[in-house]
Amino acid sequence: MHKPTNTTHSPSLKKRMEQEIDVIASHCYQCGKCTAGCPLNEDMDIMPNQILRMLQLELPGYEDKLLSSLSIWLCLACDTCYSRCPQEVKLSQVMDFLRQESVRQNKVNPKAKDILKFHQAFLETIEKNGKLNEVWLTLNYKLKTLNLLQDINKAPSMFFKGKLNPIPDRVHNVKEIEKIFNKVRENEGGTKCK
Amino acid sequence: MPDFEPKIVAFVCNWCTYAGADLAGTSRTKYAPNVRIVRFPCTGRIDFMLLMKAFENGADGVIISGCHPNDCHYTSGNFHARRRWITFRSLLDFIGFDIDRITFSWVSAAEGRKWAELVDEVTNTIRAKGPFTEISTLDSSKLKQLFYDEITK
Amino acid sequence: MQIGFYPGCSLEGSSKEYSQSLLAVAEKCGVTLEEIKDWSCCGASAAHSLNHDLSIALPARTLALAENQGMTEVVIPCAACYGRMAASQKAMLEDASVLKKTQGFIDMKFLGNVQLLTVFEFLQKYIFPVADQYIVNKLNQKTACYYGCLLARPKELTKLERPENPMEMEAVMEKAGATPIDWAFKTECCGAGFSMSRTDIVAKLSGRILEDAADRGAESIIVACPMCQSNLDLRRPEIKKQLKKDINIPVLFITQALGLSMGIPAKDLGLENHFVSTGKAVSCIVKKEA
Amino acid sequence: MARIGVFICHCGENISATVDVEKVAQEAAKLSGVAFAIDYKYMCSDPGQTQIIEAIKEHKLTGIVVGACSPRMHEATFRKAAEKGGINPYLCEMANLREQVSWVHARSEATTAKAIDIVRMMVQKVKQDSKLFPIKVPVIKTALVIGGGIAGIQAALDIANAGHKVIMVEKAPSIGGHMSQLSETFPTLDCSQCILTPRMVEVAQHPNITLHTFAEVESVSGYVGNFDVQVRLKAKSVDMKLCTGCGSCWQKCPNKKIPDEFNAGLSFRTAIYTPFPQAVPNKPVIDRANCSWFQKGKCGVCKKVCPVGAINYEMEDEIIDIKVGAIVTATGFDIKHTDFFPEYGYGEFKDVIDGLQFERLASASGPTNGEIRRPSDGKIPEKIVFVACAGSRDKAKGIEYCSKICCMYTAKHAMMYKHKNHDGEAYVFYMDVRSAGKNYDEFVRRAVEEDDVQYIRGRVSRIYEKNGKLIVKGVDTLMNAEPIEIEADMVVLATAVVANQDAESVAQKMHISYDKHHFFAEAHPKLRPVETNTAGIMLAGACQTAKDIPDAVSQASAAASKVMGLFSSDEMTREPVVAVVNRMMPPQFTTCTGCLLCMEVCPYHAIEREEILDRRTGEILKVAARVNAGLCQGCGTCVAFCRNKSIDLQGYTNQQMLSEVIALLNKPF
Repeated sequence: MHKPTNTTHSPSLKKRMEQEIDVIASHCYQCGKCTAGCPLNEDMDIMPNQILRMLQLELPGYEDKLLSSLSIWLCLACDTCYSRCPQEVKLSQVMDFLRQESVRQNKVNPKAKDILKFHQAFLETIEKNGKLNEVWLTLNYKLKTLNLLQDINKAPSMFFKGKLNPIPDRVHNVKEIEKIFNKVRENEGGTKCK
Repeated sequence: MPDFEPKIVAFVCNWCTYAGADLAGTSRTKYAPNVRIVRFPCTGRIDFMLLMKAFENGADGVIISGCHPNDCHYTSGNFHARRRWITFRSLLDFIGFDIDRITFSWVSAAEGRKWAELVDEVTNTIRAKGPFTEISTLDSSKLKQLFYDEITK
Repeated sequence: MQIGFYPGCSLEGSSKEYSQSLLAVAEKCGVTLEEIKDWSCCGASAAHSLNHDLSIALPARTLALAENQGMTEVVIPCAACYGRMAASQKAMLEDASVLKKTQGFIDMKFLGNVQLLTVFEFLQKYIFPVADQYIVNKLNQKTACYYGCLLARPKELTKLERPENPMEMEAVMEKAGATPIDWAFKTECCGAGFSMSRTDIVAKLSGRILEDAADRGAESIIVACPMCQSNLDLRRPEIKKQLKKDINIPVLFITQALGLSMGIPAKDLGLENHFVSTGKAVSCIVKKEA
Repeated sequence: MARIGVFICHCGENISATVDVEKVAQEAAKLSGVAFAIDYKYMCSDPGQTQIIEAIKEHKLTGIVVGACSPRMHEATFRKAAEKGGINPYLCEMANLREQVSWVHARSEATTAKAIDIVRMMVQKVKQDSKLFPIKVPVIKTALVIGGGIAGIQAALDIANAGHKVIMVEKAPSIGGHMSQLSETFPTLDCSQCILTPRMVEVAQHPNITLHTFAEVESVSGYVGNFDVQVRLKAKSVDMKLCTGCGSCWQKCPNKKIPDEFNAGLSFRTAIYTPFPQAVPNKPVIDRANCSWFQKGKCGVCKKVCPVGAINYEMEDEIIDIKVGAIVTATGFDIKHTDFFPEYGYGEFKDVIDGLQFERLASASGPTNGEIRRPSDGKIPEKIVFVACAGSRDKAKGIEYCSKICCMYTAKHAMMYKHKNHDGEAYVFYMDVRSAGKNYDEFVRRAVEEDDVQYIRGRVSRIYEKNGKLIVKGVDTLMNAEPIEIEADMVVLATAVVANQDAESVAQKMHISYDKHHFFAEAHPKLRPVETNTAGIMLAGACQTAKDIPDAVSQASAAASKVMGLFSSDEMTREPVVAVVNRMMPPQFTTCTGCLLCMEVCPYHAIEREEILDRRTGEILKVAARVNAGLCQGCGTCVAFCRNKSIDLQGYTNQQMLSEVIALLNKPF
């Protein structure tokens, strides 16, 4: 049984979100249309509308529940919710924000580790090559997740169909890309987008 | 000067602020006696040259007050007044007039207390500013200079 | 005339037949596409999931390059790349602080004067006017035009007329002599970025899509997004497990279908690179009666 | 030379306790133009007033200033006294020495000084006062009612029964409006037509009511009590006098495939038609846009078969001029149609219908004779999903407001369906159930408890069709946001209530204001809910905002009573505080330059453009503004805007306001 507290540690998760992205939690009136249309609603542990509800109420413990939820990682940013939301709440931006927050506070849900690792592998590959090379990505990802055998059956055929080219095609001056990554990292935390 | 008592003229509308001032009376709310109320049907009626006339004749401060937005007895008069004030204020500001001597406010027929507070507040500000002499002592050469400086800066 | 071209990573790898066929069609119609020199990855879903700034900076670099190379229009066939590029451009144009910050990251000026074209816009603007003289075949089959998410949403980026029930792809297919079917999963999500990390989800979502297309008698599915293509094509085994039945409808890129109608040989369109044989789709084709 | 009398009131102790009233009187006496000044305990008392009257006579006063309470208190009293004394009542001014002096300040020099200033100010003003006379406007005791829905009908009958003439204008071929389309009405479930049609007949037969159907208001000019209205009588192509309504024409008409508006497009009608069996008048009109005779120039069947030769293809629109004293606007509403909802099927699924269509399906006089059947294949649906708030409370779709009636009629729909199909299933997706009103919530509870309609709290995201079923993807936000998919046979969208398509143009013709959704604006949201800010034009029914029948009817009666009030005397008296444009002989000597800025800012459309013509040649000498005293409410906005002071406000002239200010300040405080 939750009791609303007026002692909200400042600035609260909601406040931080509303500063960083173009979403006001109170705009949501909990009609549930987002959840109804979400292609992944069956797999989510916290439903999209409930995520906004928790942001609205901010009862003790909600922040942890949100940041360690699986839902925020399952969201595919397909924007079905936003495109039908009567109150025009940009839910996919909320998800992005929560994902980044959950990494920052490292509260990533264990079930979401693979997803996170994939994203990380992806970015690392880009940082190295400037472009994505699927072979590298796959290897990198498999090393991270250690499920080496997944899709092994596909590799040969893919190769012969010319869908895989093991020789990475790189951006000429990869240094540029690295620089971008570094600069962004230095700037970390100061993200704003409206 | 310690014993300076400012003269303040209030241009108010009949339906909101004048009634609000009456309410201050019926509820015996005390406020500074420095203010003199001129009653208009609506702030939309107020010709802002009258403000200048007031200063020219020795007023130290002026209050304009009418109905809150969307409460105007004549639906839109107070909006016209506000717009005219915004333009007029920038003109005054441009010619170097101390626009803090003019207070634009909204006092409804239910806000007797607000009226009293408004009057006291304005009286104190103006008392602090001291008497207004710019216009009565203004000569045209000084006015020309004012414009010249403004344009050439 | 010359138009800028941003293939994106997938079109150099798993979906190279997409760019292959696009270029083939363009060439046929005498339209030259000039690849942006030294372009880099758009960051895809990984970037916007993990780092907002990065998700704007990465596309920004390529956009700036395009500007420097004097391009005024860039066609981005990959739906995902288009989405990221357009989002980044929008963010920078709408908020000066974002622009300033991003320019700092990429160390280049960004003016925002390059117009980004979806594959539909490109076809409508440059191919449609001349297409009829080159179309020699009638695809002569029921096709399910599949848009997925990124071609349809968010509406302010994709510029479709009816995001809930788009018709742009159907228009192309009708030109190519196919009969687009009316179906329910046009704009449902296929599982997109989970193709490796959560194959189970991909199988479920893509499964529903295939099933509906099959139930309504589609003989081919037309897509314009590498992720949709690989999920619907590559993940058939998983989908089969999920649905407990085998569906062997081929999944073609819109440009491949168009290419076929223009009589471009199957191999020049990379049609044999698919897992599900495209033979069935090709076999329906008949000469167009003059 | 002015001879002003000044009368200072003690108001018992109320004023004299803090203001030195004797001093005020003495100071007043010194003012130039003041012939007489006195202070007295109770000026408002009989002896007080008598003093004033005597003084005016004795000292031949030309004006008086009463220093007492607020003019809002006793201005009327003292103006009467002045009149009794033999001077124009508008030559009496009040100095507010109580509410704005004695009650708000302590006894002091400054307080008395303020009192003196105010008296001096009012003395200056009264010197500038001129005789004013209340404006008398004759009232034409005929009312125009626009719209023949239930609101219009109610208003018309009320006014007519009060013994006044009423002219009703209805754009459709029959009166009855949306109510005539309804099956049963909440919360009593009595048949709509059973209670409506008698009223319709009453309107048609009432000696005081003239009914123009198939007609529209063309223009409105004039002002309260004296409106000039042009009405366009659209050509019916049928001579109403000859026609007996036998119906042989529409039975024979070959154009049979025209979507029937009355049945909300669920059936077809002919080109010559009466909208529905109980139509009033029950005589057909020709819908020329769909008639082969008018489109292709051949056919003419109706003319051949008409036994009385009433068909007249040559008939033309006719414009009639009418004069009325008041107008009741009851132009009603419309609903959003299903094609407004892409995610719900883009109006492409036959079995996704709107509320009005369901009413027709459920109505005994409807296309299915009251059996609820799917439009697509005529099957009786086993599962119906009702979607509330379809379009309402939806910022993204541009409609933020609540449509108010949907919660109730959705409950009604679900109930009626269950009554007709006991083992059918009815689901209602809702966000909130808003059922405030007499016996309303009980009604909704009945739907849930007795007819076990399933209420599910959550919005529907998408509806698509699969193997003849409509898949409704919803959610139950009360059940841990559990996603729900229902395979329905039919879906009813409670689509948003919106203003009529032509609402904006109607409002502009009438010079009444409207909100951004084109609903007409009332003069005051609480205290003048049935009047518009154009005097003499009232509102009734859903043209103001979404309303159910009882609300529409009560507003109609309220509007009617406003009209009767207006008609209760032969002429209206209005305060003479109105704007005037200065004029002298010859007329072109007015200083008005005809910039007409005043016309733009006047909130009452009281200022007109006037062309001053040369008497002989008739050429335009000058364009000037003219104030319509009937419409002017005396706000004075025009005066402040006038660039060269050509327009002025009686009672608050520029001259007066200026002298007030100067008088205030030219003595030290």
